[in-house]
Amino acid sequence: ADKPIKIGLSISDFETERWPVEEAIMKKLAADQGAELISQQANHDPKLQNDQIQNMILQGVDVIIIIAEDGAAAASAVEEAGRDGIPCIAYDRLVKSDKLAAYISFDNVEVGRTQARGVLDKVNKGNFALLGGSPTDNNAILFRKGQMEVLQPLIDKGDIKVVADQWVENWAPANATKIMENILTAEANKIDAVVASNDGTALGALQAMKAQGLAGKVPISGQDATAAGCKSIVENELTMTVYKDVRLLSPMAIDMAIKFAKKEPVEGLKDFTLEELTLDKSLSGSVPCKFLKVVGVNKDNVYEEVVKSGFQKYDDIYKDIPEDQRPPRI
Amino acid sequence: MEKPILQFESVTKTFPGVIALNNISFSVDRGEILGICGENGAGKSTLMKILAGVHPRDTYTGEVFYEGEPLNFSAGAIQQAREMGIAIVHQELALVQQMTVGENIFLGREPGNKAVINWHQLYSETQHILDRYQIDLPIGKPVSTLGVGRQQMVEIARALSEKAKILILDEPTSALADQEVQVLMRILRTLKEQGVTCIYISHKLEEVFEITDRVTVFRDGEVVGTKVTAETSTDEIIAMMVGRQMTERFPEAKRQPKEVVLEVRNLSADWEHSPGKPMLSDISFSVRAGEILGVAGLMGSGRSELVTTLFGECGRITGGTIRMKGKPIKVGSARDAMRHGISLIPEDRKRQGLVLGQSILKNISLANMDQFAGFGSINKHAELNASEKMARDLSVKAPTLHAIVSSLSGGNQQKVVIGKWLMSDPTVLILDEPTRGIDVGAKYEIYKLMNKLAAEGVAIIMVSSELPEVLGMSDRILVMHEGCVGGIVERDKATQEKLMALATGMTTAAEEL
Amino acid sequence: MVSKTLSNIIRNNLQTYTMILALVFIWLLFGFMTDWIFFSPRNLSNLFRQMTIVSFLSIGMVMVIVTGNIDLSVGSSVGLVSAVTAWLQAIFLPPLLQQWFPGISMLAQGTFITCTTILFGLVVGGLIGVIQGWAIAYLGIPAFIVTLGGMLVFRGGVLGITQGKTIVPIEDSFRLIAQGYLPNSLGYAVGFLSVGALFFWLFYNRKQKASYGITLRPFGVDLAQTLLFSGIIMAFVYLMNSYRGIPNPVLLMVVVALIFTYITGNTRLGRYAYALGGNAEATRLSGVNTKANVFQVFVLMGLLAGVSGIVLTGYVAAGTTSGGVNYELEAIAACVIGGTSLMGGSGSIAGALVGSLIMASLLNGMSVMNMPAFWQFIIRGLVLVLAVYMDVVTKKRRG
Amino acid sequence: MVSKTLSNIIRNNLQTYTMILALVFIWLLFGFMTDWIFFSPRNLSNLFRQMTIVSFLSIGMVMVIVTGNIDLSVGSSVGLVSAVTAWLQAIFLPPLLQQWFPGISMLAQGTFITCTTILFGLVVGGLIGVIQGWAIAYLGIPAFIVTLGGMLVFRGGVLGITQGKTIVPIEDSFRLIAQGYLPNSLGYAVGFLSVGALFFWLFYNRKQKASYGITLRPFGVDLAQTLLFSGIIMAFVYLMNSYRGIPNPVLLMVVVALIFTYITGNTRLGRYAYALGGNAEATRLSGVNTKANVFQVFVLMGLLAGVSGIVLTGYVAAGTTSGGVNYELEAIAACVIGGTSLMGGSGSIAGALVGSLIMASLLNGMSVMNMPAFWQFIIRGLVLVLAVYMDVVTKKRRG
Ligand SMILES: Nc1ncnc2c1ncn2[C@@H]1O[C@H](COP(=O)(O)OP(=O)(O)OP(=O)(O)O)[C@@H](O)[C@H]1O
Ligand SMILES: Nc1ncnc2c1ncn2[C@@H]1O[C@H](COP(=O)(O)OP(=O)(O)OP(=O)(O)O)[C@@H](O)[C@H]1O
Ligand SMILES: O[C@@H]1[C@@H](O)[C@H](O)OC[C@H]1O
Ligand SMILES: [Mg+2]
Ligand SMILES: [Mg+2]
Repeated sequence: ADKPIKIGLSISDFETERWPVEEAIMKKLAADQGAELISQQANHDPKLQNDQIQNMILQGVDVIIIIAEDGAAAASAVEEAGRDGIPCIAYDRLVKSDKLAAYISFDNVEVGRTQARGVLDKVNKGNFALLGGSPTDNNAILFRKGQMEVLQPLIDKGDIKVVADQWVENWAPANATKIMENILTAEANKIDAVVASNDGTALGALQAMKAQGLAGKVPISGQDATAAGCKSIVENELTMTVYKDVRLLSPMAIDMAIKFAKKEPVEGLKDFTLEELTLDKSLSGSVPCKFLKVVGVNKDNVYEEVVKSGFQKYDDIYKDIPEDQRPPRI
Repeated sequence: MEKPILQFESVTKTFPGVIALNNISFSVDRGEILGICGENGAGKSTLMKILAGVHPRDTYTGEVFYEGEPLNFSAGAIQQAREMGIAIVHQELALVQQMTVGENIFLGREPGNKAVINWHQLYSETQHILDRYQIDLPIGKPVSTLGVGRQQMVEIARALSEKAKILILDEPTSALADQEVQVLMRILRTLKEQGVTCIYISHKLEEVFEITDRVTVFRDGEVVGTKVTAETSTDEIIAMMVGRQMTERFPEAKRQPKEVVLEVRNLSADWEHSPGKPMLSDISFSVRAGEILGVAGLMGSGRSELVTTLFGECGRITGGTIRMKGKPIKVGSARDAMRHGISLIPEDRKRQGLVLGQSILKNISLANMDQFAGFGSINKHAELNASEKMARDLSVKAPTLHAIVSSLSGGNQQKVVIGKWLMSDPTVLILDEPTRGIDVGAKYEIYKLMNKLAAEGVAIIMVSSELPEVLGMSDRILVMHEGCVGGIVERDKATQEKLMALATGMTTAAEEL
Repeated sequence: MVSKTLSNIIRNNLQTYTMILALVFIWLLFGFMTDWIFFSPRNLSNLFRQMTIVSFLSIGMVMVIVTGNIDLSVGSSVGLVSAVTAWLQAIFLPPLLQQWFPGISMLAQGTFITCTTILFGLVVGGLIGVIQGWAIAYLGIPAFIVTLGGMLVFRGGVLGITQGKTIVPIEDSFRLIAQGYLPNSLGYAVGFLSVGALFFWLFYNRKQKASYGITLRPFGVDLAQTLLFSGIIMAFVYLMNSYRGIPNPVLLMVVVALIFTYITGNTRLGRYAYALGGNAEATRLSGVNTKANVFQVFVLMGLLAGVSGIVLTGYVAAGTTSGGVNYELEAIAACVIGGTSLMGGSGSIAGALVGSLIMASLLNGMSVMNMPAFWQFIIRGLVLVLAVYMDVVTKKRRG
Repeated sequence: MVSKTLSNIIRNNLQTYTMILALVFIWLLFGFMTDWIFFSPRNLSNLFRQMTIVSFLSIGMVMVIVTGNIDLSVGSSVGLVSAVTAWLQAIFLPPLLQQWFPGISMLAQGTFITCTTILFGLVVGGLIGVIQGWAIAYLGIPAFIVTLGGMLVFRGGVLGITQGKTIVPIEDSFRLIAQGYLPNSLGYAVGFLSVGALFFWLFYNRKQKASYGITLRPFGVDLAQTLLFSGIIMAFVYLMNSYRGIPNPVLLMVVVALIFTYITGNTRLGRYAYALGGNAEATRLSGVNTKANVFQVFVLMGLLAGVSGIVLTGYVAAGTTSGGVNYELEAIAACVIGGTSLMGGSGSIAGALVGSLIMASLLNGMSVMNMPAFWQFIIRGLVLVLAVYMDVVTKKRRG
């Protein structure tokens, strides 16, 4: 009983800026509570992720937090953990298994809606370009789903015309730059808004827009409230980003993990059926879930939401803004 | 009279830009050994490749009759030729180095069923064939562990194993030393007794006269004529080949050797990757400016190892000294050696001498960039000029200097190799088997060239497996025996018998000769 | 005498032994660093299971590389087969079956679907092999290019089929292929049968040799070798049974490896592949249909990619969009670590398996050790280079 | 006479011409499918700019492949250089400068940082080349393995440096490297200078040849050729100037390509590389230090990866974890499409550029056409194979 609690954290990849950041946060939180956290990243390979979860089970972890590369593929790993009586928490991305102890996340479809709304705040008619995430990422599809929920009525009304709909391989910024250059060329710069799916790709696209003098004029959305993204917002280039306060999600994950490990009851979870969660009729069973709000962040509330809460450092974000135009330091 | 087993009628074969065979007609009688002679590029190998199915029916015109039936090979008919009883030893070694002797001998017709090979049968049959013809080869070892000579014996054994009606040997002895040649001659006689027909292509006229019944001579893709061997002479054949009279095989030369340039004393070396396994032991000799030192010895006696060690490219020197004009030198690589004025024309021109896919020009200049390139940039005009002159001096037969070397005939390729190292203006020139696979006319040219170089004061070391050549060209002859010096003989005291005795280690017997 | 023959055998297989030594060293290191958890039956069972998917590929890759070619498409091919097999059983077949045989029992439906899907997976793999092999052998396009193109095309195919979404569910019986274990009793039966076969082979082979008049190795040497292998087999079965039994995919891998060892060593197809890689011209001049040979080798590679894809689908119980990414590099690395020469002409299945095992051990061991991601990359890269360097050095020594 | 010589020149370069033809065909197709937007000066300007990053790599790759080697690490090397250059200017240098020269002007600081960073980027690239070249040339480890290992190691390095985060900001002056344009007047000046150089070369070369007694081609042929190239240059400058001028990275690419064309054709280093790739042993026996040559070629490759990494950082104005992924395959594909033989011994810089342009045109054209992702993969793969197949066929025709 003296043995410290051991938490396993299995991460899909390290190329998405969020994950290394959240890994660090969780590591610290676990240590604060006297638990040990071990983590592995799977380099976008679902098979490797399953292997790594197996290896964690072997190391005697008490509970596993999974950021799945592939929500369906990770299910068999969750079942394997279940056989050893190890509870699993799906983090951010759903694992399609009713053996899950919990699923905690932001609402990914809501992320997409927020992105679309953030752009529509600035421009609500004209030529829209959609820049999806990696065509191989499940979440990218969910983001698009949310975006379309908001845009579709306006498209049907004829206010909005989607002139380009492309996906960015690997979420790679360099690919986004190229694609945006080509879109602008194809449309002779007649783009009125860009709905991009995360900060990395949005900043890539902004390079192309900057070259046409469109940065800051044409609204463009992002996601994750990364340092680079927020910096771009205060510099009037990126229009908005979606702030998913992982500092809420991460502590919740760790608290929950420790409770699961100690076999204590966990509160605030609500059962959802897998069918509800995935819109897939073939899946049965249900999962205890908890969803966090996402916040759309733009120039007006970036200081309030992101900086003041300490999510990003003041200096990282305002370093290129002249002193007199900066908000006061906290 | 019986109908000939093989008959060529107006066979013509062209390659882009070259007429390799022009209206060839002649026939081969059942059971005879027919010799084919001709200069390099005369078309001998090309004709044989037609027989073997390498060049299919639709790539040449005219007709070839085999057993009275016209040959009609489609592309990829090599197997078909074989099944019809045509076996061939190609001029260039065609072995898979990583595979064993047994596997190479049966490659493509292994015993067993359609899918699976019967190894036991394969090796026992291999042993059987080797025993029958008294050839000594390790059946289970990879071919790569054998020297060129023994590899050629593998090729011959392969052809023998095919139980062919007609056996074609395209320069089978170019890599064989005298002893092995005798083994081959014996085998051929046995086969003849068994009624096998044989076509024997060789530049070594002694052999042709020893073994053949008739000789057909090619020149420039045409048949010049056919002679009954017993009724003709070397001179006549040579005249037919080169189109003029040639009385001398070796050009006359009066040589006055001057000071010693290269001196090797007590040189010993181990195999490079097997330390402790001696390759050369206690070798001492010297060469003078303007002298030709012949190096003779049996296959595998270490002649090539000796000269490549001097050139810095073989073995690991464990003792002894090498002096150049009195100064001790160290050679760790070909580069070092060339800097000290030593050049080596290697024995295997395809592997060691040429970049086959490049032009004559680039091959010739490769070893001599110092002459055309200062720090970085190459003076292409100077390069072209100098190479053109060299090619002209050696009378390389080619449309232009930009022709790709692989398209040249063997003899002309050899000339390119020689030209490349001649241009480096060496103090000591080493030639390892310089006339391998070369016709008499070209040989004569190369001998003249060696004489000329010697006269200009170059010290020459010539390794050769052809005793007449060694005897004809050298001032002194070093005989190698199992990695040691068997003896060094002055030219006027040397005879074939004496050299053979030294080469086989019978030193005392040699002294009596 | 006996010892001399043994030392000969050892010398001839030095390369494989060097790598086995490297493997042992790596294992000991990991054992030491993980409080010997690494050596627990459970982890070893995991390790062997984890290596299978790439192993199928490296087995085929040996043959491809031996002919002097390369296949960069295998990763994508695995992805495609995985996507197709998932799509068949999750989306395409069930409604069809319900329509044709209304009221079919769940079990019958599951079995039918699993079998059909396996068949189709193999067909897709085979077709990939046929198309690529044909372009390489008969159109004469370099393998590097054909398979690089194939890599892109099949990756596109995966995206087209999955539409970026993971495909589930996978039949339970299908999952058994990759996730099931042999019951302990069956495991021991397999073990004893194999040992029996070894002994049968020992005597049969000696009799055959004798009948062809080939000189035999001393009986002692042959016996010792057979005993050694028997021991290894039984120890392996015991070890696996101490956890949950021999994992199905591991058994499958062993069977496939044996079949391919036989193909490479004892069939025309195999030997011609080596000959061709050693000297294509000479092989052609020996009357071998070299084009057909290359073609066949690629078809085999395609089939193995099919097997690998099927196992992958069972393994992750889903058809995913990123399945198989980079497996081609792992397979090639495994071959090369195992002594296959990229110049063609030499290489062995056993070596490739050892190579796969080394790569898999690194991944497994480092993740059991819980090493940071960037170190894992660096160490894998360094070990790869080092392993081959060791090989280069020992080869030079031998000369 | 004149026409005969011309037809000779054409025959000898058939391969490159085939590919140029393929390129023209692809362009026309895209032009047609995009309402000729594809041919707008703006899109062409983008296209050339987009091709640069991989082009630097394919230029180096030609030399690597010519020596019979391969470099699989270039993508990761680019990623590493990009990460290092971003880290230097965003994180490492600014506080250092502030400490050493408090109160330094923004402009001075920016210039200093940009220059230092460029230098360091090249040094990192060069070091990568030195290490890998040394392992390949002097330790004798196959290039495939060394660079496959390098790929993993450098990717690990990228993760280590970026810690998974995007590194910004990038200096404005640094961004100009990839994002700036030459003012129109300067562009024309460059154009005229080049034309002048061409004419100078025409006369100088003829004089030189004459002085060595080499038979000259008819003056008309030489003149026609010079005029043709001059025309192409001026048309290109005009086209670029109709948008915003010659993009800086395009100019850089042209300069680098010229330098390397010179190296391959007119220096020992280049000549030896080709000889070595054709027959390494014969080349060594000709007194060439073949190890040094291979080493130098890899160092050049490393430097070019450095250039490419620097341009990438400028291009996306950030250092990212995914920078450079898969570039090695694109570079190799470009070389092979451009007629470089993977067996070594032949290949040309011009060909590689045409190859790069084809690959870049596909990506550009399809994204201008707004084609679905999975089709893009499939078409890229098919075109790659087809292009090389055309080459194979025409080569066969020539015999
Ligand atoms: N594959 C080929 N492509 C182009 N030309 C060829 C080819 N094979 C042979 N030739 C040319 O055909 C002619 C005859 O060559 P062949 O090899 O038959 O000569 P040979 O009589 O065997 O000469 P050698 O004694 O040197 O072996 C030569 O000019 C040679 O360059
Ligand atoms: N690396 C090696 N290690 C051990 N033995 C070797 C090695 N290489 C060659 N040998 C053996 O050394 C002997 C000498 O070789 P080689 O045939 O080259 O000599 P040679 O006198 O030049 O004869 P040739 O006329 O064939 O060139 C041969 O028996 C060969 O099998
Ligand atoms: O936060 C995003 C994550 O949800 C998605 O899966 O990958 C891209 C990230 O930006
Ligand atoms: Mg010939
Ligand atoms: Mg020799």
